[in-house]
Amino acid sequence: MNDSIRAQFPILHQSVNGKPLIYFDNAATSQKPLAVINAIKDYYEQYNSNIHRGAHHLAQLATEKYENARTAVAQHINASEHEINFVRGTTEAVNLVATSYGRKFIKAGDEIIVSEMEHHSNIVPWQMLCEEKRATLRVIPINDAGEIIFEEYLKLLSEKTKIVSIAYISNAIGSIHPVKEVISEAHKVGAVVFIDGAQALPHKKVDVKDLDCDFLGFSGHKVFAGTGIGILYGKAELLEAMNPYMGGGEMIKSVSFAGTTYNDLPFKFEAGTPHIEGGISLGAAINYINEIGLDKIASYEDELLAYGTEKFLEVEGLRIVGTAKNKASVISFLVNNIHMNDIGILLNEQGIAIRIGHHCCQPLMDRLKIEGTCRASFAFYNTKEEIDATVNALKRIVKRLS
Amino acid sequence: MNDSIRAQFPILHQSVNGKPLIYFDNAATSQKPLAVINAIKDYYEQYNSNIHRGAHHLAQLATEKYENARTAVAQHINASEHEINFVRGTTEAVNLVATSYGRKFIKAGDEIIVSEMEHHSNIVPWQMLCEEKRATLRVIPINDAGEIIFEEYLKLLSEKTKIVSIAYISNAIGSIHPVKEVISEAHKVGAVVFIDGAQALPHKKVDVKDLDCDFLGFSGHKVFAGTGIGILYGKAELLEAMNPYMGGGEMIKSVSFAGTTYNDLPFKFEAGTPHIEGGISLGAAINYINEIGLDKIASYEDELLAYGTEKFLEVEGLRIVGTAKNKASVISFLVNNIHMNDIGILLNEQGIAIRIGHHCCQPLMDRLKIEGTCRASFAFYNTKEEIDATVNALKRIVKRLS
Amino acid sequence: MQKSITEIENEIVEDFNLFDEREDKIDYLIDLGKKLPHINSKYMLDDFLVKGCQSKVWLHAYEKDGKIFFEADSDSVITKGIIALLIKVLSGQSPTDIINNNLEFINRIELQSFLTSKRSNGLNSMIVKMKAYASAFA
Amino acid sequence: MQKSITEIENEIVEDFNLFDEREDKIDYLIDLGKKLPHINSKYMLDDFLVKGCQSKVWLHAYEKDGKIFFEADSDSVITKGIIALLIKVLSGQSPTDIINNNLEFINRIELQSFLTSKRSNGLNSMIVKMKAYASAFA
Ligand SMILES: Cc1ncc(COP(=O)(O)O)c(C=O)c1O
Ligand SMILES: Cc1ncc(COP(=O)(O)O)c(C=O)c1O
Repeated sequence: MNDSIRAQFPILHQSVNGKPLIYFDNAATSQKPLAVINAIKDYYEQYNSNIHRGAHHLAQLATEKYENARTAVAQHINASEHEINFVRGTTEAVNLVATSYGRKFIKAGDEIIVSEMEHHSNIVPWQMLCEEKRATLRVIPINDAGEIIFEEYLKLLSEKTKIVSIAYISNAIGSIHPVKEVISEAHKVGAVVFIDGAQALPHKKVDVKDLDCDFLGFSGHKVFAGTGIGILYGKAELLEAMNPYMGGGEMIKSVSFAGTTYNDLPFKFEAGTPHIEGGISLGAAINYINEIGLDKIASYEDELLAYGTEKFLEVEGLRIVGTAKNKASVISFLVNNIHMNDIGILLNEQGIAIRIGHHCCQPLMDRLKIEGTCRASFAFYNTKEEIDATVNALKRIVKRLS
Repeated sequence: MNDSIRAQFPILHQSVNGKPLIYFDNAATSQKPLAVINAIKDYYEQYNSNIHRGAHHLAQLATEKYENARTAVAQHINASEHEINFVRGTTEAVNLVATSYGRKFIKAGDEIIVSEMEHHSNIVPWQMLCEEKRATLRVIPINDAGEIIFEEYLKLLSEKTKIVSIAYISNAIGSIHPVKEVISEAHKVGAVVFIDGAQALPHKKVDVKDLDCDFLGFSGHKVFAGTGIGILYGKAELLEAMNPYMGGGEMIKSVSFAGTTYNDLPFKFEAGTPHIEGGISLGAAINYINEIGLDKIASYEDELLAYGTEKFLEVEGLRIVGTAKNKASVISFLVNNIHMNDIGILLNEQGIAIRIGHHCCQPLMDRLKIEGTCRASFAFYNTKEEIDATVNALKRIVKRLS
Repeated sequence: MQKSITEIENEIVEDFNLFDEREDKIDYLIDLGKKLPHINSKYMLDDFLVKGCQSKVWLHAYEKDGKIFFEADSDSVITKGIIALLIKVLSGQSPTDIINNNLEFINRIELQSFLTSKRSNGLNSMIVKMKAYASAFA
Repeated sequence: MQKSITEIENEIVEDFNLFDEREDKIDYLIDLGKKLPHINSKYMLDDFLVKGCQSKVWLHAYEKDGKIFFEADSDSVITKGIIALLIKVLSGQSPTDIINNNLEFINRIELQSFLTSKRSNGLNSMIVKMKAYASAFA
């Protein structure tokens, strides 16, 4: 990747504490290309309007652009438009399914399976559902490298299993799970599978037909779009069978005090005025990454990961947490005897933004018997030079603090 | 109001179908001043980052600005910061209360009261709750002017009443309800009151302490901020007593498979990565209208309403739907024998944006025995000249079609 | 002899092209609407309503000598103008011709640009309904 | 005689002002952290942990002749540096002085700007805890 790509990201060209910003916090949120920022600006400066029932020019334009974004997302993940529901983000996608599918179909004694390394957003909604329905949450254990133990997963599966919910890629340590196999095994016992795609969509092609997942959730803000928008994909027949989630405008066909009828997909799950700008920004982001090409992005990020792994290990006392064979461009690490806090602060002094803590994966940290990690996560606009600068900074920090 | 205010709204300066745009669809969504558009742009170009748990400069900045926005909203409605929950909009605010308060506290046989002229978003969530809990939805009737009949409301109140939910201002016909009296009567029977402030916040000062409402919901996009953001205010003790809404990151204190503990207010109800940009844009919008002054805005809009009412009535065969004594700057109307559709299309041909239809108030339309109305809704950036142009266009349409 | 659908479509496009101004085009549509005779009141029943239109559209069809004839009405005059165009093109044609035609004139005269809400203006619903009648008689 | 809180605060501010560069200031903080003696291991128990800090902070206080003395430790050296500053200022002072002091030096040296997360760095929690100890002994 090259300067012309970095030129598309205005935020990258600044100094922090007198040093050029190095943004390695991409797993938390991604930065936005001009194509996205301008799409937002254009929306508000040119055609902002409420949509769908509008009877005027601006409403028409806004509806068209918003629905075009839905089409772009549908094509991107190989789904149909009415299977694409705009939500706030991955968290809402999980909650929507846990509520609208779970509260209708889960009964006492049923089992839901997640892995030990899920994000809290893919744990807590299922805990809440299990508590309400007196169902049981089962947990796929992981090995020390940070991979799910597939044989253990197979043992958990039974006719009691109703839902399996698992991330495609771990945000904390980058492990890429064999979701296709997870899905096909779950289907053998009749369970539906929710794939948490929050970390996958920014890095690789996700084809819902090929995976045959029943649900997929992801967040716009992690995939170079604005905040407050995300996608829940669901197979049409499942979405149709589900209860509505929220009630309100847009999701109804007709309302009377005698009785209300709900709208068709995808409006059934989109109550109230949508985040129109967010939808449009997501469309712009999807188009942007497709212009670059996800294959190109993925292979460049693999290169960064390989290079970064080698370089980071040069730092004395540094160990990488999460060494899955199949891994995304995330390096979680700890340095002997040095608190992650100190590393975070001292890297920030050098303009380097990483994240420290449990990364919303406390159960994973408990399993690994650590309190958290320092996490450097790379996007396609990052460079090897930035990795070099970070490693040099780390070496100086280690020297200074030991 | 004057040109310097219109200069702040880039979208207003364009032609539609060869005519200068007249935007009279403000009740559906408001336009955005440069202060808001630039706040959004600055966010993405300068300090976009995930917030709260961030260990670096950008995360610090983003957190600060987002929380400053919460403070601005709190001060604006005279609440405390931890009583301000960021949500997607009014619709989500109602659903949140119906779910987190309603599912916990409403029992079979309880009663919930709404008015006959509520927006679907303030009806359907309560219908869903009543259905689940076998509670009863009671409806305050209205008179022909479009005012709630207060004596009828008093008759509906009893010790069975648990929730009263009513709009401050009707989006369809502009009636301003006597919410302060509605609230104090509800409190006498021990009910809590949700105020749908969607149409109030853009037009007038709302002081939750003065009203003594228990909950207040409103939408950012109607109050000159971006889409996808809104506010649920709740009295702290109520919010604390409620169940969490969605599960996920941010709303937890700690997660383990043995048990999860929830975070304090306001984070308890803000699961997942928030709509950070939206929060910041709402803060900018609130600051913007406070700079102009809500008193000034309200009195100018009253002027527009009085002028518009007089002028619109000059159109042959035109009748105004909704003639409440206390009314916001909304003119809903119908013209003898001319379909609202035709009026919408032909005004649009003249660059004039109004909304036609039931305005998400089908029960109101049923009560009024009409299918919908043409609705012109004014904001402080509208002018008397725009009203004149619209009335002239209407006169020509009536001539053409009769 | 009855003109073919394509011939009629071409005529409509020519008519529209006579007008340079949007305003004149929409005026033409209004005139068509005003001139379309009212439907027999026995068809102004909910059973004959076309679903999915913002205004009411009543549509009725009958077959004669292998051709399908349409009658329609609406409470919106612009909608009636659109119906008048559709009737011009499709009424009196054979079921197969009706079913197979793509109604390209709609795009050629940019009819959609006069309708404010692409998704709910009902144009599509009307066409679907007319084709359904044709299938029923086919 | 024990210096007053204000005197010590002024000294700290002067020390910090000696450095022009952020880097030197943070170096100074690290040195303070390194030099702060470890707490007696019997206090390194969960009971003595200050809640709300991202790193672990153990804090212990005792009273002698009407003055409060603090001992503390942390697994983060920068946090220890901050604690060292707080101890410098507050340890050996009277309960009332501790409770009433606003610790203005924190803003004067812009300490917050070195901490990456204002809301969870625990600085506030430490101060609250120290004042709570002082109240308990008051
Ligand atoms: C009175 C009223 N209530 C509720 C709503 C719903 O607001 P939103 O669609 O922003 O959730 C609206 C706006 O459409 C409204 O005008
Ligand atoms: C794997 C994973 N799942 C879920 C989430 C939650 O996404 P959001 O906070 O955007 O709702 C995240 C992001 O934090 C994530 O990385």
